[in-house]
Amino acid sequence: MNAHSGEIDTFLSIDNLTVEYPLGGGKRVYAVTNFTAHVKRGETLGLVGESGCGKSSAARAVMQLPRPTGGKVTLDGQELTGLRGKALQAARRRFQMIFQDPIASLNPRQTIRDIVAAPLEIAGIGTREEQTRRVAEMLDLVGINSEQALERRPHEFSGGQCQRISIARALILEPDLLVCDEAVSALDVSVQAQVLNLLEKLKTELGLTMLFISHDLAVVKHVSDRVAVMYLGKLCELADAETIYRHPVHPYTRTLLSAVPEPDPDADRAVMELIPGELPSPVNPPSGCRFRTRCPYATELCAREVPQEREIAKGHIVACHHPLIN
Amino acid sequence: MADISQESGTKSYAATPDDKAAKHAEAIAHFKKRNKFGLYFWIPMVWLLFVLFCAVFAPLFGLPPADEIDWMYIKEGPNEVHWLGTDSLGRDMLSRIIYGGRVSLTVGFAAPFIGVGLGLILGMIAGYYRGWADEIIGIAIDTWLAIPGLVILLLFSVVFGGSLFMVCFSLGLLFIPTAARITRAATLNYAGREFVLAAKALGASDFRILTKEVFPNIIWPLIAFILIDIPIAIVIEGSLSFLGLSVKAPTPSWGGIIAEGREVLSTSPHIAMYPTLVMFLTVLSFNLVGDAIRRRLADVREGAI
Amino acid sequence: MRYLLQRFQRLLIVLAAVTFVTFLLVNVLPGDVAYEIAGMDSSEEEVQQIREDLGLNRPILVRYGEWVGGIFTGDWGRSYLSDEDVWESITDRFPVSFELMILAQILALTMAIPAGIVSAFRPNGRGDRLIGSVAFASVSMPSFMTAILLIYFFALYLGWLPATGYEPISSGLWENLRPMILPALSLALVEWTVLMRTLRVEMISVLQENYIALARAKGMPNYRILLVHALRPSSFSMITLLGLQVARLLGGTIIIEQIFGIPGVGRLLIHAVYTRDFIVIQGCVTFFALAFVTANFIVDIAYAWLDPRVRTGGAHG
Amino acid sequence: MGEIILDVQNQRTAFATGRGLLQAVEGVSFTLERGKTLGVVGESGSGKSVLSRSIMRLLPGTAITGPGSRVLLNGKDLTGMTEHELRRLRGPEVAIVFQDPMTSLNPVLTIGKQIAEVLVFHMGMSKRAARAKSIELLRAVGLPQPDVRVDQYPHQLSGGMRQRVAIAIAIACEPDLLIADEPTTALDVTVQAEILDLLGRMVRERNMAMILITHDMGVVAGRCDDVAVMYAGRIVEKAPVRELFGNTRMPYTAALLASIPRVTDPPHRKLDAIEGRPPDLINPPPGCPFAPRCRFASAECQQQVPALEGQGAHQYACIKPLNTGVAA
Repeated sequence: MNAHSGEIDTFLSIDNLTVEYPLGGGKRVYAVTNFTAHVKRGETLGLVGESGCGKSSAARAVMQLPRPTGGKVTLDGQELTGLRGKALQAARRRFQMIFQDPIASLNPRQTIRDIVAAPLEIAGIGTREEQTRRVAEMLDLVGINSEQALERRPHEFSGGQCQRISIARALILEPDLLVCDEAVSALDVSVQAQVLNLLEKLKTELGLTMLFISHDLAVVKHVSDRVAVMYLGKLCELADAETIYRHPVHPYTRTLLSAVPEPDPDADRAVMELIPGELPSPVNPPSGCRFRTRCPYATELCAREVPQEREIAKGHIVACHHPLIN
Repeated sequence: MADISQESGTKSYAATPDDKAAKHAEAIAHFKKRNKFGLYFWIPMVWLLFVLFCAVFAPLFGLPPADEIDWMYIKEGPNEVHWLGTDSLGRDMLSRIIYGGRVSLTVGFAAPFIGVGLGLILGMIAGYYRGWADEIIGIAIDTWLAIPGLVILLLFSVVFGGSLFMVCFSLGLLFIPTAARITRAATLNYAGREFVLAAKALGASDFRILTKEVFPNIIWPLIAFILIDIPIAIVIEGSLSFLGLSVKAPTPSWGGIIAEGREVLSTSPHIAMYPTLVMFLTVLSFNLVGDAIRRRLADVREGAI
Repeated sequence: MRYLLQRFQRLLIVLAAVTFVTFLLVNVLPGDVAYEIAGMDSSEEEVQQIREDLGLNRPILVRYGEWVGGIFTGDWGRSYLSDEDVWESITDRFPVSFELMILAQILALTMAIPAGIVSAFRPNGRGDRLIGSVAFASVSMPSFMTAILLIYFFALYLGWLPATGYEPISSGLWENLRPMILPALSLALVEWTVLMRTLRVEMISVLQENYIALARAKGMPNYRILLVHALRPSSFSMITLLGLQVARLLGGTIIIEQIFGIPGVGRLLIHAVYTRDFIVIQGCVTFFALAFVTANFIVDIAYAWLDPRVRTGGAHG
Repeated sequence: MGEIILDVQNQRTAFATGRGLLQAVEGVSFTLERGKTLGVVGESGSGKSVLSRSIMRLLPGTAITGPGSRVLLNGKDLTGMTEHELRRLRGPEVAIVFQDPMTSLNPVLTIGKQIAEVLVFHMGMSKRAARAKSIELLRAVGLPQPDVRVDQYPHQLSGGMRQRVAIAIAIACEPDLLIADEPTTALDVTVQAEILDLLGRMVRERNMAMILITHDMGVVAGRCDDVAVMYAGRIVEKAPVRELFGNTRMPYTAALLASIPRVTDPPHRKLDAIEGRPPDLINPPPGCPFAPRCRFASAECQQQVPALEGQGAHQYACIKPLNTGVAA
């Protein structure tokens, strides 16, 4: 908490975010535990980790879909976690989301016009003609030929185009915050590059603040100003993109980076070895440091005490008892 | 598609461009033909239209009334006065079968709509809201299922009596559990889709999500379900009237005529056999037509996703 | 284990709900048994007196509580008309209905499983289309219709089997089975199509699973793929259906027992319905629900046995 | 030259669809030697998975194999074989590992049974011997506690562990050719590295040949001897791995490499995306399939489909190759 030195111009602040799902029988899934991160206006925060690390749960909790179990989410001074009913629905136009599956993101039974116009309809903005005009503008902005697209249905478009349409829908109300949950993971590389470039372009043009969730470290580095690494619901390390990729200090970050398959035959392929074994269940996370069961540096201390988040350099936060500082 | 044995690669498309084009056309034609409406659709359809026509315009045919007793002909086989013969009371079989068709068809169309309509609402609520609403509806459905359908109908007919409306309504109730289950499963499936999340993220109301996002997607399996239910409703009404617990006598109904015919099966089999044949053909036709339409719907849906 | 416990809880709730709904239907709504007993030309006082005697004047919840309490102690009441003990008359007749249902279900399964496998093996192939046509014809015939046709052909025309009647098992196994064949077949000829179609649909989708592709890639022969790899995962819906079908079979026995003159619970119920003997109706419905709930609990156990994911608490955990 | 295990000649596979014939694999030829690994890279719809199933002869009923297609496995032509003959080869001569370990193991059979049945059926082992051998195989693929795991069901294992089981099944009968079809796509990066290492070790230890199919250039870069790049059903470039990455000739390969985000890049670098989308395989454009998206394309490119040609081991299907000034 104090590790995240209070930035004056924080736009989105996520404080002690906790997400738990009841399982029945008194058990619960500890999806996210005490996650804290602050994002400045116009900044992109990347959130990486492997499956089950809680990054998507965190994203949904920021969206209040559903509301988190604990913690605070504040957007531009307005505490979203405190809003209810109509107030929350009204506030929703300021933060929008793009999902992983481009096809499933669009209702197969509606036309592209209706899909992209839905935010305007819900917010009750404009006449039907005005809405259509606005939809056409948005489609052109995301690189979809609006003349041909308006009356078609999603199945007539490729995955990449569907994702562009999703982006148009998310941005039509001019939100301040865009949350991208694995937004390019289902796309082929060549199309993925198109969509990433589009997101970067729109971010600059519209002054968006972004929360970008992905399992792909290379993709995250491409769009993010700062990157947070999560493991089993907890933050491991947070720093600006350049630093975290060049000088990772958390053993998990280092392992993750060493495992990325580089498209270069001469790249170093030695992966920092983990202790073999299964990823522990988020129903029953290990005591102390959650990574300790697979960490080659783990000691008895790691089992006993939860590592506190420490700022080891300006803006470089790590939660580890034995960070790899040379 | 799921053929697990055709892998030896014996099929091959021919080498010359002409042959190739021909094979090509053949393959596509085969694919398109798959679910076209063929004779299995049109022949039963013609029969159904014929039965429907007879039932609707029955009073215009100048038939003897269904409860008029002809003392000259009792338990007679087909003859020039009574084309399908008479029953053991000397009533005209043709007239009885046609008027009986009115009951069967009314129930056949009305009951599934009542049941699916109510089931749709319950299923959507259970599938979308989950939690205690789901739990309560689930228990209600399980309870309903635990009593045999015919027993429910018997109870209703004892308690409420046998008007046509009550028969339609109580039969409709029998379709609620399955309709609700189908709707619930489909709603669950779509409620987790990302386009529904996107709508929630936009602040859409639950009503809007259910009507605009979910409903258009789940209506097709339900239409298919109604198609299956029509013949089932006719069959159940037949069973009920066979037991004498559907519409009150002397209003004729197919099941009732068959029950009367059973008593004299060894001496005058025609009394049981004609309505049996008509009912069988009608139910079979509904099944065949329904199946053909369902396949077409499935095709349309596949093409749309 | 927790899964079974949860199911058991649910079934108890259902049972309670069934008894309550039945009781309400029979007791709150018009059509008073007192009038029935008193007969057409009785005076209002006589009816009142009968009500008093039967305890029908007391509040509904009290009567319900009393009746439910009786269920547990074996006191299901006495028939208003014949004064027979309801529990005894049901348990006397149930074995007959039970035999009929079991026979019908065995016949239905022996038809449905091979037919379903053949159909799913080559969808739209010749075998599938043939089986599909037979199924269509079969499902288009209500059981009473099938029964009449079977009686006409096998009993009246060929004279091979008796048209009606029942022989207790004490007169010999074959003597007992002979009159049961046509009734069981009448029920089975309707039920098998539903089972067959359910198995077919599920098996077609299972045959498209990756693990079937892997089994083929392992060089396994077709019979092994169908019977060892595909049948078990394909049969879950069918098993569930077997449980649900108990309700339909119970309903079916009502008609079939009536047609074939078999002294089972179905016939007891229909007789009670004709005579408005409400306490017997109530008892029969409760008994049916009990049978249904028990059957479904057995299905749940079978499910756990068939699907290791349920057994080890993986999927529903 | 080593012993040739697989010789694919002019493989063509098409599917009948409602709109017409979809040409999924069109004229693919290559050979593979014992002990070598061939990486096949392509985006979705490039035909790489259909190719693997064409080699295995595991195509669905709607598939049509073109005339002149031949697949020779250890010199035996699979094309004309009956189902029964093919069955004898699957397992002992060719085996496959599928993409999704969550769905490629049978949920109702123990993993021991799923391995043992191959041994019983193909090697004629007794059930007892097959079980012992299964445990040994599970140990070989690095599954902890193999004697416990052998009686467990797939859902009790994690994704990475299941993929190890799938590999154990594949190598059970010592096949000569192992096809790994996107074996790590469904797995996390750290697990991916382990599984790829395992596959590589198996190929070396057992002296198999392997086809590694993937969409990820990063996966083939470190783990293959040769790489074939597929686009629209064809191989458009094929070369030894260093040659392919270091001396790319086909503009598509170059564009694909350029569009990949890399961890070594600085943040916010604009990616060189390939505009447009892959061609419709039911009505493919005339000429080079990549021409409509290729920045070097000219009118010539759209006239004829270029053949896969080149000097020595480096082949490409392009009439205006890149880097021609540089010696190969």
